[in-house]
Amino acid sequence: GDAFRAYAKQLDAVNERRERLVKASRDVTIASKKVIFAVHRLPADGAGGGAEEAALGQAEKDLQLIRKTSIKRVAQELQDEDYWRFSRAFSPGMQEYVEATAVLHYAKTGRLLTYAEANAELSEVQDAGGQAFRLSAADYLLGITDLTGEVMRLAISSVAAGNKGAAASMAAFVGAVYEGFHVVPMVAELRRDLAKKLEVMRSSLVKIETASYMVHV
Amino acid sequence: GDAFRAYAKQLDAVNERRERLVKASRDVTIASKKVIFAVHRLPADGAGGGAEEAALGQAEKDLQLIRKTSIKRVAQELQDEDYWRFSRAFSPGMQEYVEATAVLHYAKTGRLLTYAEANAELSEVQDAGGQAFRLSAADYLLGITDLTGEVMRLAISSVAAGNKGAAASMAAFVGAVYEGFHVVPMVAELRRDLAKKLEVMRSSLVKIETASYMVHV
Amino acid sequence: TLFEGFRGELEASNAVREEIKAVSQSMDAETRKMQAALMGIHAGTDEAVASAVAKVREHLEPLRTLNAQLAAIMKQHPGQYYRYHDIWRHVHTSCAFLVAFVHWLEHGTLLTHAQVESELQLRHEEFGIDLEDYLVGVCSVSNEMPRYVVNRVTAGDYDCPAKVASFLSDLYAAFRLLNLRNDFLRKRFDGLKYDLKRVEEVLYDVKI
Amino acid sequence: TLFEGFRGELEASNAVREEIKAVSQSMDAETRKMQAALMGIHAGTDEAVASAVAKVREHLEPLRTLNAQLAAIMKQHPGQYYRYHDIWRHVHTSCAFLVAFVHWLEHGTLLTHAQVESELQLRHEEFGIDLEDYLVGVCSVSNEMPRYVVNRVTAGDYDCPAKVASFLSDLYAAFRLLNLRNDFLRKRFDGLKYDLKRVEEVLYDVKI
Amino acid sequence: TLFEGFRGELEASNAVREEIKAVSQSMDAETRKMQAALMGIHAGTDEAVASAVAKVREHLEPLRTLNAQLAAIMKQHPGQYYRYHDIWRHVHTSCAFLVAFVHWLEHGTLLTHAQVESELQLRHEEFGIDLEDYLVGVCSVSNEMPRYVVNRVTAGDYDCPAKVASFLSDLYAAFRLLNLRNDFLRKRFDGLKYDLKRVEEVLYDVKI
Amino acid sequence: TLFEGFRGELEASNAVREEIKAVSQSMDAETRKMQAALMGIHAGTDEAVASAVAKVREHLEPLRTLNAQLAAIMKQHPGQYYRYHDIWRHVHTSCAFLVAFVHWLEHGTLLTHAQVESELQLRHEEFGIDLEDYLVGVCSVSNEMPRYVVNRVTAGDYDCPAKVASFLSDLYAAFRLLNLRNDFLRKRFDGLKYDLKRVEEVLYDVKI
Repeated sequence: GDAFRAYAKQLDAVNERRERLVKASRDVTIASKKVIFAVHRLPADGAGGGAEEAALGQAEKDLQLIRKTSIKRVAQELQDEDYWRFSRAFSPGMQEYVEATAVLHYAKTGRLLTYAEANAELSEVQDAGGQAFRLSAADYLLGITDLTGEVMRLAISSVAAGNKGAAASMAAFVGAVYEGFHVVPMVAELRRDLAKKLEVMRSSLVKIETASYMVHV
Repeated sequence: GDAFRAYAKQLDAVNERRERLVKASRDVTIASKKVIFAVHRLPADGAGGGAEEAALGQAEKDLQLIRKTSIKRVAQELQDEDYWRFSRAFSPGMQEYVEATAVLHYAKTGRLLTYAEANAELSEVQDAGGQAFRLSAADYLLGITDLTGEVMRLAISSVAAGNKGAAASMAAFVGAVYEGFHVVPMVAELRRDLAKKLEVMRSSLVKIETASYMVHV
Repeated sequence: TLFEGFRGELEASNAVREEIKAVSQSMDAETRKMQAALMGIHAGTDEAVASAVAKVREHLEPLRTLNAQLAAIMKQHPGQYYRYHDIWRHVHTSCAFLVAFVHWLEHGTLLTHAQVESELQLRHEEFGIDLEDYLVGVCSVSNEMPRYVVNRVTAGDYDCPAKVASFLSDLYAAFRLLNLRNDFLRKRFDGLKYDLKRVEEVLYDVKI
Repeated sequence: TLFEGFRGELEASNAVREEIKAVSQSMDAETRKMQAALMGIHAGTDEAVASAVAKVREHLEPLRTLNAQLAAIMKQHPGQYYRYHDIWRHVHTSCAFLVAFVHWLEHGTLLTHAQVESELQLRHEEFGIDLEDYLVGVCSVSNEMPRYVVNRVTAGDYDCPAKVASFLSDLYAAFRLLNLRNDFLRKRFDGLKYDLKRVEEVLYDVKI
Repeated sequence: TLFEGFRGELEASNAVREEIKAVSQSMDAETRKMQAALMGIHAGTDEAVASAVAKVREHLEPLRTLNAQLAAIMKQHPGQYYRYHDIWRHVHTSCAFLVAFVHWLEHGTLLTHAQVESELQLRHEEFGIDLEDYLVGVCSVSNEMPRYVVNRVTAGDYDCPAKVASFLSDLYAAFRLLNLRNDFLRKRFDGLKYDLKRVEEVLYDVKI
Repeated sequence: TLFEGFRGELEASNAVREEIKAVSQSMDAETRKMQAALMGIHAGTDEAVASAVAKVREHLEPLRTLNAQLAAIMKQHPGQYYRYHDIWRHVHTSCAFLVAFVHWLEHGTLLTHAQVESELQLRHEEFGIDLEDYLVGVCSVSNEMPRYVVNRVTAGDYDCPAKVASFLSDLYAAFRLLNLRNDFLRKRFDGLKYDLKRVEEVLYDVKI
């Protein structure tokens, strides 16, 4: 009886924490999606200019806010072994955040956000034990797979806007990411989702290449 | 255009005939189920008597009526190759009819209605070409598999009514049918349903045997 | 034991089934060879088409012989056509496809159900092709058209799209006369719609 | 053309498959007859059991002959046992079931894998029974036990439940030691647990 | 190429996983032997129960050693218990089941979560048993009870049903205190209800 | 106890499986690297293609070594190729794909089954590639073609579509002659039809 009353408390505490993490993760997802939409609203002609500068700056600030609020809420729930215990609860949000950061990084630099860079940006976020909060390799990689879908959409817009060179360079970028994924060792956390995401990535790649081909023929 | 207008007529004729057969088959099913219920309402003490005689006679008449009306409607739609063409449309009714005839036959004689006896009872029903309407071996056999479920219900009622000997003899009967089915060659028309029906038959058999055992222990 | 009386009847039916299957498998091998030969049309030139048609025609006689064998078997089992129909259904749709497609390539018209049977020297009242099998075969003809048109245009025949578009358009209108309750056939008919659309796109490209 | 070389190879493999299937079907018919005969044990009396066992034993010779035919076919295709194993897997589990059950009825002990093979006059190094097929057959023996025990008690043999419970209990403990990779086998093993429980309940009914 | 920097990290994680799997497989073999030995209790007599318990206890030391090996591996990967938990979850529920059941057979009381860990000489703050795994193991103890009671009664122990019914009844009440959101655990708890019902039926038979 | 005899046998079989799996995983890593390198062809230029082919060829030797390791394991278990075939089936289709694709890029012709084996230095009578695995690998070559053709045209090679269309057309005709029993292979073959159609459409775009 008494022992089970204690077990009940433990189970309830775990479940409530999981619920809070799911909610914080959802907030991360929603805010990250907004950043992604903002990147898509940038002019597709690749001409740059003041408006684009301003929009990029705003997106950067929005990401900073996500880190300081929702991601911080995630981190503050975690300590020691909690990270892996609850990772399924907050992974979806972290993957979406990676996608948003990486798409903005691509829009600004034309390069892939690395795992080290992504973690460096999070270095100020601390967990409940005062440790720096880090992305798992799996969350980073799965976020990057989704990035390629966004780049495909950017490529289609560019072609539609008459920017002939963009599609070719985006095809090269996504091609390199796709190629890179082939040499990533399979780990348990990736096994469930990766094959399907790679299929989607390949179809994004073919779409960009086809768009590029249409401009040439 | 003209050719296709002719095809349309042919397809429509086939579909309408199939619909009529499905309806007639449903009527056979409903009327057959009534006969089966009537057999279950017979007193379970196995003592016989006038009321039982009368009920059996009435059931016999009901079956005769099914043959003269609904089954005749089925037969009159068919000629030559139509039998196999539409067999899926009217098989359910014929299987239920076999079940009803066989359960009545069992109630009266304690024996299995044979395929020859079942066809003999139908000898007066003629198809559209004036040929005697026959049951397919598959419909007969599948009807008999369902019979064993009915005998199981009779056995449970008998035991409940204190008739100790009945369950043992019914177990022997169903056991013989079950054994018999093992040596029936597999034909295409049986392949789809038989394995599942045999599973059900085995479980009916085990139920009768368990009822018989309960009386003994 | 019980049911002993049946054994003979059921085993005989199994034997018939095996006999039919053996002939059907030969027919299947034959129609696969014919389909492989027919693929030659997609090289697109007039010569390639003529040569492919000729090759298919060479196999027609063996196919007739095999059909006659099936008919002979079924003659011994009157009224049981539909008992065993599932075994040869697939090869009969292939037969209808091949005969109808070759005829279209030669004459640009659609063979009727009766004409397909007579091309295969089948007498309908003895052993024919089921109407739905014929119709499925016709849908297969349609499915081959978008590829054919693309390859003909590539080879320089710019009149082909208009001819095929008109043919498929008539076919589509004809199919719409049918009340299709058979799900499989209806699905194939949906494909026909798509084929017509694709051919019309090619026609549009060519006109521009 | 391309592939000409191995059309023959593929067709040869299909032919082997058909040849094996034909023998397997005969074996299937034979084992179904044996299973039907075996059903006689559920009449429950000593005479019924003895008579059923005798009938099953009569069919053993034909079953050996068919197994020898399979062995002869596979001898011509060395190293391909597991390529075609799926075809005869089902009949081999039936063989193991029948031989092991009859032996248990006669002697009350479990035939080992090697004994099942030698009872069927199979030489393991030439053409044997796969170990997992044997184990599935043993599970089928267990599945028959609850029914057997119920019917024996009905016929007045009150010692049977204890004997069977002890046998199944040993069998259950033995199975628990195995690291079963095969999901199907693991599922069958779960059934064994239920059989044992059911037999123990009959034993309990009889004692109370 | 991209992601080259990752390879080391991911390959290291795979290596840890393999290392843990190897120990888990040894633990699995050990617990299967213990479960097989434990089945001896169903012979029902006091001697059989005592002997089975003794046999299980013999394997306890190797099980502790293996658990200590797992703990040592995980000590090198602090905070990653739940990253690899899925690998040893199954054996940990078996451990909980075995230790708790043996204790119940000896003392008639339920080991707490902490007691199970200390029986296995695990320090919770270093490497413990997950609470849910413990609870699933307790459900397995309950699942074994109906069979145990039936066999004890058969062997003449008519006091057993009352004792077990009271134990399961308390256990059932205790589980009801938990808010089970874990579907697997809830399902196992549903089984507990059924076990209690069956034991009460036996108790009723014995009283009559 | 019962079964003592073949616990060893079952465990030995599990051990063989693990041993094969370990080599297969290394092969999988190797082929994934090769596939990544091969992706380089889609940059479309002659240099890119030549460089990708060269990179793939570098990995060929390790792949041969791993295949030789598999062969050595299976040599110790004669006649069990198809017992464990499911483990390496996937990597063998990748091997066939890589070797056949690279050869096609270099010479424009299809490697035969025997040539694929000799390129991998496998002796068929000892440890070869299953015919169906080879055919699946060939289908994968076809699946890569639409993308390749699009990228070559983008890079300015307008002759590529005709060359590839002719290659795939021959391949398609060759496949149609096969009596494919394997459902998976038949499905892959359906994909080939789509690839051909897509390449023909690129050819058509280029011509128009």
